[in-house]
Formats: sequence, C-alpha cells, structure tokens
Amino acid sequence: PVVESAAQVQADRPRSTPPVRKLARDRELDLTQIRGTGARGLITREDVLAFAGDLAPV
Amino acid sequence: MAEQAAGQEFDILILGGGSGGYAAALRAIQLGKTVGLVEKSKLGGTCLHNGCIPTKALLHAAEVADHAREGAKVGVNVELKSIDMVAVNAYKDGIVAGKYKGLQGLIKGKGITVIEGEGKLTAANTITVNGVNYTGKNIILATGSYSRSLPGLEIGGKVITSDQALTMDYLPKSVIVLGGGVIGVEFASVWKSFGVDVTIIEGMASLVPNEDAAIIKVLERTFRKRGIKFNTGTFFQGVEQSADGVKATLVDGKTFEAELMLVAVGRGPSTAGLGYEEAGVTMDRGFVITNDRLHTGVGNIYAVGDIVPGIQLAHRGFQQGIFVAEEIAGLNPVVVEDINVPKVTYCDPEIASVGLNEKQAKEKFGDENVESTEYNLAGNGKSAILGTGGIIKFVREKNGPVVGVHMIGSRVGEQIGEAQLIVNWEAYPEDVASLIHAHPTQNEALGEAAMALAGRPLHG
Amino acid sequence: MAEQAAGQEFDILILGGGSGGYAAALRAIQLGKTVGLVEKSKLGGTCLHNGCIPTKALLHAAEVADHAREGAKVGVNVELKSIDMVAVNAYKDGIVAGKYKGLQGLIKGKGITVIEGEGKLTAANTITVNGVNYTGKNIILATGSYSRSLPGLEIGGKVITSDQALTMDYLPKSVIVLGGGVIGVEFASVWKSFGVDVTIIEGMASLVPNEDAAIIKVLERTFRKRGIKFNTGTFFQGVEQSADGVKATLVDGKTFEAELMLVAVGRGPSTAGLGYEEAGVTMDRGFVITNDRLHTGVGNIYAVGDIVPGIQLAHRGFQQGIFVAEEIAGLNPVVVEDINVPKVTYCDPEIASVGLNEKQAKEKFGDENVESTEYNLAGNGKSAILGTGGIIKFVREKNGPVVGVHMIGSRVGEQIGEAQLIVNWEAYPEDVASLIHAHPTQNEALGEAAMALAGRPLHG
Ligand SMILES: Cc1cc2nc3c(=O)[nH]c(=O)nc-3n(C[C@H](O)[C@H](O)[C@H](O)COP(=O)(O)OP(=O)(O)OC[C@H]3O[C@@H](n4cnc5c(N)ncnc54)[C@H](O)[C@@H]3O)c2cc1C
Ligand SMILES: Cc1cc2nc3c(=O)[nH]c(=O)nc-3n(C[C@H](O)[C@H](O)[C@H](O)COP(=O)(O)OP(=O)(O)OC[C@H]3O[C@@H](n4cnc5c(N)ncnc54)[C@H](O)[C@@H]3O)c2cc1C
Repeated sequence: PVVESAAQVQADRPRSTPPVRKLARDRELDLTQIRGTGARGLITREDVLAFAGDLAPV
Repeated sequence: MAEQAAGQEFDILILGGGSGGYAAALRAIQLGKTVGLVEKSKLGGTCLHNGCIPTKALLHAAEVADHAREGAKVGVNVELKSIDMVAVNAYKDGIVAGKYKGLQGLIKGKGITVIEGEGKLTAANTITVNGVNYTGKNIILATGSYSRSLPGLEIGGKVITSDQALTMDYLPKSVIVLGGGVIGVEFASVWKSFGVDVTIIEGMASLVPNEDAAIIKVLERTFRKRGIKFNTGTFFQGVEQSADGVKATLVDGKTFEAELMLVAVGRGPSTAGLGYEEAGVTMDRGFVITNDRLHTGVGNIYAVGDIVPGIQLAHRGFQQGIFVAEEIAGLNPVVVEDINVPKVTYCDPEIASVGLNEKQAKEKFGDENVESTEYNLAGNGKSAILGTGGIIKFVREKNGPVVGVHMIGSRVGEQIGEAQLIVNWEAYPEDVASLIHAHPTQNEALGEAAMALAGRPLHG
Repeated sequence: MAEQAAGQEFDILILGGGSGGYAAALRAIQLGKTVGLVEKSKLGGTCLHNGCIPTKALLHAAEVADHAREGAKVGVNVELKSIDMVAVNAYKDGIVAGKYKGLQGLIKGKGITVIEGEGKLTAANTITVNGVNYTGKNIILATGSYSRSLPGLEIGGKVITSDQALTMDYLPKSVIVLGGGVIGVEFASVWKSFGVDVTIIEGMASLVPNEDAAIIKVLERTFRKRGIKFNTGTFFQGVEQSADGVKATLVDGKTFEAELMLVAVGRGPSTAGLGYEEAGVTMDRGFVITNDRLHTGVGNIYAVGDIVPGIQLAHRGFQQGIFVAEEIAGLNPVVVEDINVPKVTYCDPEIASVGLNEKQAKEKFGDENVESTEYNLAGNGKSAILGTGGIIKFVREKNGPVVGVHMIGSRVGEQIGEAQLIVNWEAYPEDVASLIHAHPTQNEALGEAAMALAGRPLHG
C-alpha cells in the first residue's frame, strides 16, 4: 500500500479542523487565502472570523 | 360569501402542527415572534401519532422478540410464548401519549397560540378556521402528507396503509407489503419478527432503491436469510379481496396470496382544497414549489415539511421549520441540502446514510475522481457480539473530503451522528483516521473505514 | 552467564502482543519496517482474551436476559427460564476464538515475525527469548497489565479477579464486588442481570469516581433501582473465607457476606523482572516513564499501553502503538492527550465520555468561564422506546468550543463517535446545533444538547 507521509496528507487539504472549514464555507470564504496562526500553521476559527471581518466589517 | 369573524393577528401564522409546523413555532417564539399554530387533529402530526414514533416502538418490540428467539445462542434460556398485540399496542400508545403530553405542554407553555380546527388559506396573509379569519405577517404552510395509493388501487378491507397497520390488534398469518421503500421494509421487518409470513412486492429493481448498491445487496441478502420474501423489478397490476384474504397480481401475471396487503408506495402531499393554488402558490402534482429558501414566491408565504418536494423525513421538517423561523427573523440561516440530511431506515438490519452514494458521487465528480471503501462488520467485535453482519461504506472525492457514508447492520442507525458530522463538515478520511475510536464498539468500524480510506487500515 | 544464541535483527522489535504491541506491529509493517513481535501467551493480550471482548459478550447476554425479563412490558410474552453459564461461556469463547483466529491470520499474513516465548530486555537493543537474543534498531515495550490486589489481600478460593470471573461455569447466589470502577460496575451489572445478589464496596465517595458528578448521580440512582447494592466512602479492611463464602469487613467495622468476592481494584503494570530497570529505563511504581512522545529516554526504547501511566484502555494502546510506529518512521505524528481519548463503561446504563468533565473544565478555565447543559433522555423518543433514562451533558468553554461530553443511558456508548469528533475538533455548540439529527434516534439527544448550549433548544 502507498503510505502518504503526514506532510503530504496535510499539503493536500486545507490546514484546519473540519468545523472551521465548514464555517469558512458557510461564509463563502476561500481557505487558501487565510493565514493560519494555530499550531503548525493551522487555520483557527479566529483566523476565519478575522478574515471575514476584514471583508465585511460589522 | 358570508363575512368572516376577525381573529387574531400574528407575526407568524402556521398551518399544520406536525414536525415542520411545530418546530417553526418553537423557534419563532424563541426569537420573540407571536405565533399562531392551526391544527385540525393532534399536535405532533404524522410523525408522533402515525409515523416515526409508533413504528419504532413496534420495531423495539420486534427486537425483544428476536432476542428471545435467539436467547439460547447466548446462553439465556428463554421461551417466546406469544406476541400479545393488545399489549404491544398499549406499550406503543403509552410512548406516543407520553410524548404527546410533553409536546402539548411545551407548545402551550411557550405561549404559542394553538388554533384548533381545519384551516384554509383564504388570502396571502389569512387563514380561515371555523369561520374566523386569522392573519399573519408571515404564513408557513406545513400540512404534511398522507399514505398514497396507486391509481385504481382502493384502500379498504384487507388492503390497508400504515395508518391501519399501526392500530391492528391482531397478527395476520401472512402479509403482502406493496412497496420496498422505507416504510415497507420497516413493517416487513416487524411482522417477520412477530412470526408473520411476509412478501414484499417492489416494482423497482431492488428494495430500498435510493440507497447505495452495496447497502442494497446486504439488505436483500439479510432479508432473504431472515425469510422475508420479496419480488422486485416487476410492477404491481391489481389486487382482489376474498373472504380468505387478498390475491395480488403483477403485470407479468405472477400472483401472490396473503391474509392482508399493506400499501406502502409513498406519501402524497396534503394540499388539496386548502386554497394554496387560489392564493397563487405554484404547485406541482400537489407539492408546493418554493425557492431554495423555502419561500413560495407569494407574499410572505413559506412552506416546510412533506409538502415540499424532497425526502420526507421528520427531522428535515424540523430543520426547515427552524430555518424559516430564522429566515423570517432575519438571521440569514444556512441552507442544508437534502442530500446532507441524515437518513435512517429502522428495519433489522438498520440502514443509515448521509451524503452521496457511490453512483451519485461518480456522476458529480467523474468515475476516476471517486474513491470508496467498505469495512465489513464481520471484523467488528461488538457487531460479532450482537450477532450482526453489515458494512460501513465511505465515499470520498479523490484527495478530497468524505462525501457520503452508508451503513447497514443491527443498530447502525445510531452511528449516523458521527457520519453526519463527517459529511457536513467535509472532513477528510485522514481527519477521522487520526482519532482512535473506542473499543469495543460498533462505532469503531467508522474509524476502521476512515483509516482504510486514508490508506492505512488498522485491522485490514 | 552462558552465551546466548543469536536471533534475527529487526527494524522494530516489540515485547508483548496485546493491543498496544500488535497495533504497533501492524502499522510498522505498513510503513515498510521489519517487525518482530514477542508474545509469551496469546496474540491479542488482555483485551481479547481476558478483557474487553469476553466482558462485552457477557454484557450482551445480560441484555438479552433483561429483555426477556421485561418482554411483557412491550407485549412480547417471554419466559426467562434460566441462565446456562456453560452456554454463555461457549458463546463468549466462540466470539473470542473468532477474533483470535482473525488476528493471528492478519499478523502472520502481513509478514510480522511472531516470536513465541517469554522475553526479557537484556540490552538497550536486545530481547532474549528462550535463550535466543533478538535485536531491534528500535524496541517497543508493551507488556501490559494484570489484576492488582490490595496489600494483604490474597487472591484464591472464593476471592477472585476478573480472570477467574470470566471462566466461572456457575452463577453464585451473591457476590461482593470490591471496587466500583469500570471493571467492577461492569461485572456487577452482568451478575445482577443474571439474577445474582450484588454488593459493591468502593472506598472512594462514589461509584465510577472519575466521571462527571452528574453522571455518577444517574448511575448510582439507576443501580439502586436495579437492586445493585453499594457501599461507598469507606475503605475495605479485610476478608475471611469460610465453607459458606466470604465475609468482608470495612475499616469502620461494617461487614458484608456473600458467596464470592471479586477484587476489581485496578490493574498493575506487568513489568517486574523484565530487565527494564537494569537497562536504565525510568520506572515509577512499576510503570514505565516516558516523555510525551512515548520514548523512555534510553537508546531507541519506547513504551505503549497499560504499562505507561494513564487511562488503561485498549484503544489508547492501539493509538500509542500506531503513534510509536509512525514516530520511528519519521512521520512526526500528533500527540493525542489521554483526556481526549473516548471512554466507555459498558454496564447498564452505559457511560461514555470524552474530554473534560465540569469540575476539570472549571479548574482549567475558571468557574465563570465554563458553561454546561444536561439534556435528559426522558425527552428523547428512542430512549423512551428502549425504556432507558439518562443524560447527555455538554461542557463548553464560555463562548468557546465544547471541551467535554458526558453521557449515561442504555446503549449511549455508541454515541461516543460523534462526541469524540466534537471534542477533538474543538467544535462549537453552534456548529453542531446547525445540523439537525436523525429522528427518532438516541443520537438526536446530542443535537438537542448542542442546541440548548447554543442558546436555542428545540424541544426545551
Ligand atoms: C409509517 C411512517 C413512518 C415514518 N417514520 C419516520 C421516521 O422514522 N423518521 C422520520 O424522519 N420520518 C418518518 N416518517 C415521516 C414523517 O412522519 C414525516 O416526514 C413528518 O411527519 C412530516 O412532517 P410535516 O410537518 O411535514 O407533516 P405532518 O407530520 O404530516 O403534519 C401535518 C399536520 O398538519 C395538520 N393539517 C393538515 N391539514 C390541515 C388543515 N387544513 N388545517 C389544520 N391542520 C392541518 C395535520 O393534522 C398534521 O398534524 C414516517 C412516516 C410514516 C407514515
Ligand atoms: C475485565 C477487563 C475488561 C476490559 N474492558 C475494556 C474495554 O471494554 N475497553 C477497553 O478499551 N479496555 C478494556 N480493558 C483494558 C484493556 O484490556 C487494556 O487496556 C489493554 O489490553 C492494554 O493493552 P496492552 O497492549 O498494554 O496490554 P495487554 O493487552 O495486557 O497485552 C500485553 C501482552 O504482553 C504479553 N507479555 C507480557 N509480558 C511478556 C513477556 N515478558 N514476554 C512476552 N510477552 C509478554 C502478554 O501475554 C500480553 O499478551 C479491560 C480490561 C479488563 C481486565
């Protein structure tokens, strides 16, 4: 079996947890444009909300 | 036309107090709206009184009977003496009564105005009940559905629908179930567990034709093993009733005889004569057509639940009811597509699915862009202990997220929660695979499936 | 000392073929490593042969007995004639044998070299088995655990551990269970369902003292209702055996008599005399001390499973085994903290939890920064149908993610999958609340709890 390295696996998908990805999608944001500030560059909920705030100030 | 007496005005006026209607009412009250809820029969609707709840009570009694029958296999010496349908119904009715009481208390306690009687939409903002006009700044249509039949097939005598089946106080010797969809396979499963000889007639190529092909295969194999007979792929032609029972004929001339026939060919929308068309609402074969935000296009009229084309499930009704209440309150809620609504069929073995099946995924992404894995419950310790086979199937977009989870096996309906988070949150198999599941549960089979799809099965 | 014969060299040499050891072996082989696995008894270890699997088979037989006893309530007339322990054991042993055969086939089929015999660590890269020295570029210690006793409390005769309890071919009239932790409450539950008179003695203030206070309350209330007696808060002093049975005395002088006493006071690490200390590995009361990446600090020696301090669960062993294999292969896997490992206790009612309980959350975040909600299963239709009470409790950081889920009720163990995703993925209650759960399932109770915690209960 082909075994992907952890690095490969992570390069393939957006670097965030599933609920945060869903949050971004519900707000129609493109995760690849959001900079992650979490552990190992993980995009956090705060990153998504901050990015959304930049786009559409409340 | 005589003048109508003027009734109250509400922020939101809802026609029908079933799953869709009462969920809208509860959410609307939470959001500070005044709510009128028109119900001609009983709050709770089909689901509570003639649907979800009573059928699942029967299915649990069926499970208890099966456990008794198979007790010796696990060292518990049990004699199954009889099924007492009067007592089964008392149990079932007790569950319904308890939930009904709770719901009535909840609805009244929150300050929702319940208007008893049959309502009719008489203007874009008006529902008339027993000669009184009630108005709503917003109207939600939620009149639900009824057991359909086929053209020329009359219900009556020994030809019954789920409504009659749920009140029967005896067990027939044999039954023909017309229709191998959700409701048909659930009743077939109950009756078989109660010792009835069951034959399902399904015109489509297989039982539960909307499920993934792999699931269908396991269901048909297991039903066959349980001695539930079925004839698929040939349409029904007609039925004759006699003193002894019924004789059903298929279009190819084949006949089946039994004491009773249950017609379970789907549910039609309850919309006839309710003034919807006259108000300008777009209708299609009795269903109410809305945009994707459930607005009918007329005034402030919305529709929710079984009258809106799509999967007819109670929790879809809940969700749509909540959605419309939030929409009216300006909360701009997110649309949940039907495909991402979890679906459970409670026959034994249970079926649970959410998202795209393999065929749908291939249509959407292209054959070469879909990967799937089937984890066989034969490898799952808890399933072996319960004596159930089955599979957990994950479908993913290649290098992408899981887009569908499909499961079959005793009790797997309860796995739908994890499956639903995975699909709705667009998790990758790797996201799930990195979390080890609890041993020994049936749940860990989802972990194994995710690990396999991520390219690193643990026990495989 | 005599010269030892030279055996093979492996990339990874593993001492102990239980959950931790064999998972490491399987993952290492997938990653292209050569693997030697030393096992003195049976592959699969405690979990498969004397732990998880056989106990859950007993618990299922217990469930079948309870269903029989309560059949009349649901209209199924059943007579529970007897529990045939020989047949119960045959069923249980059949499940174990099936899984054992599967595991052996898997291990051998993958090309893992199984070395049969008792091994001893004789150098930082060497394990000696039956006089042969095997070497590994990396060594994984996975020798597991054994049933502990208390100082001065000798096992023998009518004082038994879970090992003997699992092979008993008769039912005692009465049992004292010493210890109200996971293993104690599971056996108490089985025996009670089989008609045995059960008394649990627990020195701590409550049964299952590691669980959330709300869960403990429900367990104790339900056990009381089931007629399972317990005495908590006073420590055990000693036991006397006579021809008739046992008499246990507590430090306050209180005495209890029964036919048998099960000692379930925890599991100690199996590490004595295996050369760990001599090799320079740091030990603490028999446990192997590692860093958070499971390295012992000596050479390339790692440790996994029950010998590493923390919660002793099979899937934690799996996870640690996989982790170390990936660590050795340079994949830099993510550490999963013990607190985020799902925990299930399979007594009736079942208990399932993951993450912080309310007390732990308040210690971590401060009293005012924690919110929690308890959804009572009395409001859940499927639970009413199953005849079970219980609660689903969510704990969140205020305005933050869900940090713990705690559940009790028949069958709720299977809900741990969704709970585990929520906690491990740091979901907010709102994330879960926006997804409607399938009706009528026990699973929808999680949805209700999430909705309540998000400030918008559906049925509440
Ligand atoms: C046998 C069976 C089993 C089922 N099992 C499940 C299951 O396990 N899970 C699941 O999710 N779904 C199940 N369903 C489907 C589920 O019951 C429906 O999807 C759900 O009830 C739809 O909700 P609703 O609010 O649209 O309509 P309904 O529940 O049908 O409610 C409509 C309400 O409107 C009232 N009404 C209608 N017209 C008027 C009028 N003119 N004036 C006043 N009041 C009116 C009716 O009296 C009724 O109370 C089952 C259905 C059946 C028949
Ligand atoms: C009654 C009971 C019920 C349980 N139920 C559950 C449950 O439901 N869920 C759960 O997650 N956990 C449960 N557990 C705990 C679970 O069994 C352990 O956490 C798990 O087995 C630990 O795995 P391990 O690999 O660390 O050790 P073990 O499974 O104990 O395996 C150690 C292996 O090493 C071998 N070995 C030891 N010393 C040597 C040596 N010197 N040379 C060669 N081989 C050696 C042993 O023979 C054994 O096979 C239960 C335990 C008990 C006792």
